Amino acid sequence: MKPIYQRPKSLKQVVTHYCPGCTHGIAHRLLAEVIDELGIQGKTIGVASVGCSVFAYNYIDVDFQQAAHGRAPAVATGIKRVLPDRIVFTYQGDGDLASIGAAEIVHAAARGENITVIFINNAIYGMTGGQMAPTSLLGQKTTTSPAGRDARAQGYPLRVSELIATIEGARYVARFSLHNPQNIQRAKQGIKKAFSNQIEGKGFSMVELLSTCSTNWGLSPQNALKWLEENMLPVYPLGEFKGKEGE
Amino acid sequence: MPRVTVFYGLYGSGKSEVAINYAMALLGRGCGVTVVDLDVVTPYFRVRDASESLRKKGIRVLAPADKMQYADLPVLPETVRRVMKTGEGQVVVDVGGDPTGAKVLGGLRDAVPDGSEVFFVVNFRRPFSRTPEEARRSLELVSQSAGIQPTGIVANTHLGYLTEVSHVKDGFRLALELGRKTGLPVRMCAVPSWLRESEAEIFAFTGETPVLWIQRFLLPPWEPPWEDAAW
Amino acid sequence: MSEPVLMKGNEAIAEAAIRAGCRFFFGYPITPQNEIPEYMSKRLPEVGGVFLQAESEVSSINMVYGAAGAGGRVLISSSSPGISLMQEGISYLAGSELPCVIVNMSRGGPGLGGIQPSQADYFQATKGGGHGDYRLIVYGPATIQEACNLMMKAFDVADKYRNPVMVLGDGMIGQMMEPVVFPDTSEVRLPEKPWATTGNEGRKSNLISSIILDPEELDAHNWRLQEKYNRIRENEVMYEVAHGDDSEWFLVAYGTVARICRKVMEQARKNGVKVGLIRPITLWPFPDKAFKDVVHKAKGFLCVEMSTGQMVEDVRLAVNGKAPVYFYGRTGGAVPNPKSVEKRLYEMISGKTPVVSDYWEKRGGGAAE
Amino acid sequence: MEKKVIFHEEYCKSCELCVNVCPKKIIRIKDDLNRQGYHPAFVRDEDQELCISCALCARMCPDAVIEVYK
Repeated sequence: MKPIYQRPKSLKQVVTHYCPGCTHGIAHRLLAEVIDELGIQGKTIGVASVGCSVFAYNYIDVDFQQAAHGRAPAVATGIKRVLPDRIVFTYQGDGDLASIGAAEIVHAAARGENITVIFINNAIYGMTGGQMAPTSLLGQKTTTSPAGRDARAQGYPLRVSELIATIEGARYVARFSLHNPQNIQRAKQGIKKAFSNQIEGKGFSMVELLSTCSTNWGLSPQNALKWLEENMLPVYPLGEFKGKEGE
Repeated sequence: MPRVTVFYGLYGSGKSEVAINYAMALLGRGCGVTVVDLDVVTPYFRVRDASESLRKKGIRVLAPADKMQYADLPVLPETVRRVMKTGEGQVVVDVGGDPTGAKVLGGLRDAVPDGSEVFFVVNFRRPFSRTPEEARRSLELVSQSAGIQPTGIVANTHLGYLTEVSHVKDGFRLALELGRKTGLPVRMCAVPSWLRESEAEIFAFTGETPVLWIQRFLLPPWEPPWEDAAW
Repeated sequence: MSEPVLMKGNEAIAEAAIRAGCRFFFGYPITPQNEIPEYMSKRLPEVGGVFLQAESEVSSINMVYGAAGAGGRVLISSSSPGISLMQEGISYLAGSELPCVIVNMSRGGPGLGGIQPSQADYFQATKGGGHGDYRLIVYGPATIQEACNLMMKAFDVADKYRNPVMVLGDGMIGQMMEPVVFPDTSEVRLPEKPWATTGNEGRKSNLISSIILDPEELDAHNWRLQEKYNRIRENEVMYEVAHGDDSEWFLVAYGTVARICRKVMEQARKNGVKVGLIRPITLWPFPDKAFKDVVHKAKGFLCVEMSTGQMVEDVRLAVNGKAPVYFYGRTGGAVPNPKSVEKRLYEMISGKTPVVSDYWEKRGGGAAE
Repeated sequence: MEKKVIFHEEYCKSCELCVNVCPKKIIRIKDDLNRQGYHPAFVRDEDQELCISCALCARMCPDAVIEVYK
């Protein structure tokens, strides 16, 4: 029989620490698939950030550096400037990228740094136990917005892709969602494009992936996907904001 | 002799010490002298750091007001424009180093009277002016940035406490070469004052070009002789 | 040996780095060290290197982390407030055992402070300014030639121990000019770095990280680091003692203050007073030995700093109560002048100046002229 | 019998996302526990031929548990 789908080679043969149904696992798998398909495993260097994905290097079998909270784009810049012919990516959550690391991501994009950024947006802090993120939705209850996020007190959700897309140095900026197989397939194509851009030396690419955090959202994995679809998609519209084919 | 003399160049070329000693020489001829400190790029070893001893000697120093003296800001002395346009006596202007420092002069171009002397100070023992060609490029950048063409070159090649006559001689020769490349005259040769004992040897190669003996004013605290009253 | 050149300390440090094979510089502007990035921005492209001005000190030190982890020979420079911002990154570099050279041309603090020379970052540099149990190797050059030589050494030592090395200048050293001769470095060969993240082609994946959640493992990691620091203590201490043989009184100072003290020492000896000078060159590891060698016959040590008294604590630890330790300091950019150091020296000798502990109690650490 | 869909049960965390995307509704949850202590997902041998090899389950699985053949 012909294989239709197999575990990607760049994904280590280990059980992840992620909660059941956590879409980090999907994002990791897509990354590994893309690395395999582009044949770049031996020349790829990942930068893990601080957040639930702090141990990404335990799962994706490439060289890795672990960055301080928010600083992954700076670390990736350092690597890429030393090794311009290698493929460098960061894998960052919303607390890491959109809050503490807001300056680093903006300036890496502004420099047109030839790296690929995978941005996991699950509207909450997962690692530290469900605190409010810059991407938390209005009304969303978190451990630090127990009454629900109130715009007057806590401001508005940050649409990072739209923001980064305004920066001239950014070559490809797109938002996908991991809530069903069709969207997962699209996300993979986006990730592949972001890596291909880097291989071709085109500059900064960022792929935002709407993700779930069933544990901190207090929902079953299945209901978390539904919550994402119903609540996050209206606030975070999907699409390629910059670098569509022919653009 | 024009009323206003401007010194510019790369930083570390010795502009400030040259400007101070030039002012001292003017003072020696009986002129009233004001030194204008336009250096907004260097934080240490500026004319203003010697202002007390200069004032004691009778030289006016125009620098940012006391409060702003140590500010890390591009602050100019308040009355600089008036002093340059209509000030009494001789005005010696020390511009900050590099194209960056020279930009300040660009902003004051209207205040530099026609016929003023504008000297490019060069030390061929400094980075980015090791050869006449390098120095020519630096001169271009500085004068473009200042928006004022130089009228002459001041040869100021030295190696600090290691300076020997041969360094001065070599530097003077390179300055002449820079002069040929740029069509500018070498107007002064600055020489550390402790080489005076070799003045015959020095005059032999400087010929018609006046020698400016340099006594250092901007020194780190361990350098002046123990007896110096400045402490 | 090349021809001497007249250089500002900052330029000389930058050129020395390039000659030591440094090809990567990350930084952010701050006075009084701007000549370093400016020089690097001109010179690095000439030698195929990379100069990058980051958006902040925070970002720049993390670029250093990435570049060092990728096997590059990396330099970063800043001045006091900027170095404060880098502390997190420095802790990560130390924890992940990455080599790099950090220059601090320090200025007066605390807070925004001023831009004039200072030695008030001694604690930050030598005691670990960031979190965790780590050490930097810290050099305190006193001349521009020495700054050059130490810069070159710093890169090798950093690679040898896989540890960040700091060159702690005191502002003055960056801004003054002196003739410099650069040693011949045409033979500089960079060491292999098999641990670097360069892509896992043909080998197992490499990881640069400082996260160790298991307490037993983290404990072991820390003690292993300590073993490394002990090796550094054994092998890398540098200091200079002037007139150690016949002196009873010692001035203690590092950096440019040591040059002021040397002048005072020379003057005192002209007057027949047997004064020596101890000048730590490595501030960490601190040269305890220099004190142990003379403490049995010493009547007193006068530590002079451009701070309210930081290195003096290490002097007291090294002297270990066997002789009185005195202190004289100026801060905020005021530089101790030779005459006031001399005055304090004679006060010490005549028993008129209080030893350090009394001094702090009575004078609040101040140092009025 | 050659299987169209293979579950590497040791990776499974019983999130059931595969169960919901299967158009043929043939993915079930075992009563047994795997090494991690989860009830792993599986397809009964007798249901293998119902599988249309669409691989939606594999695409949805966060733990790369599933291999699909045609």
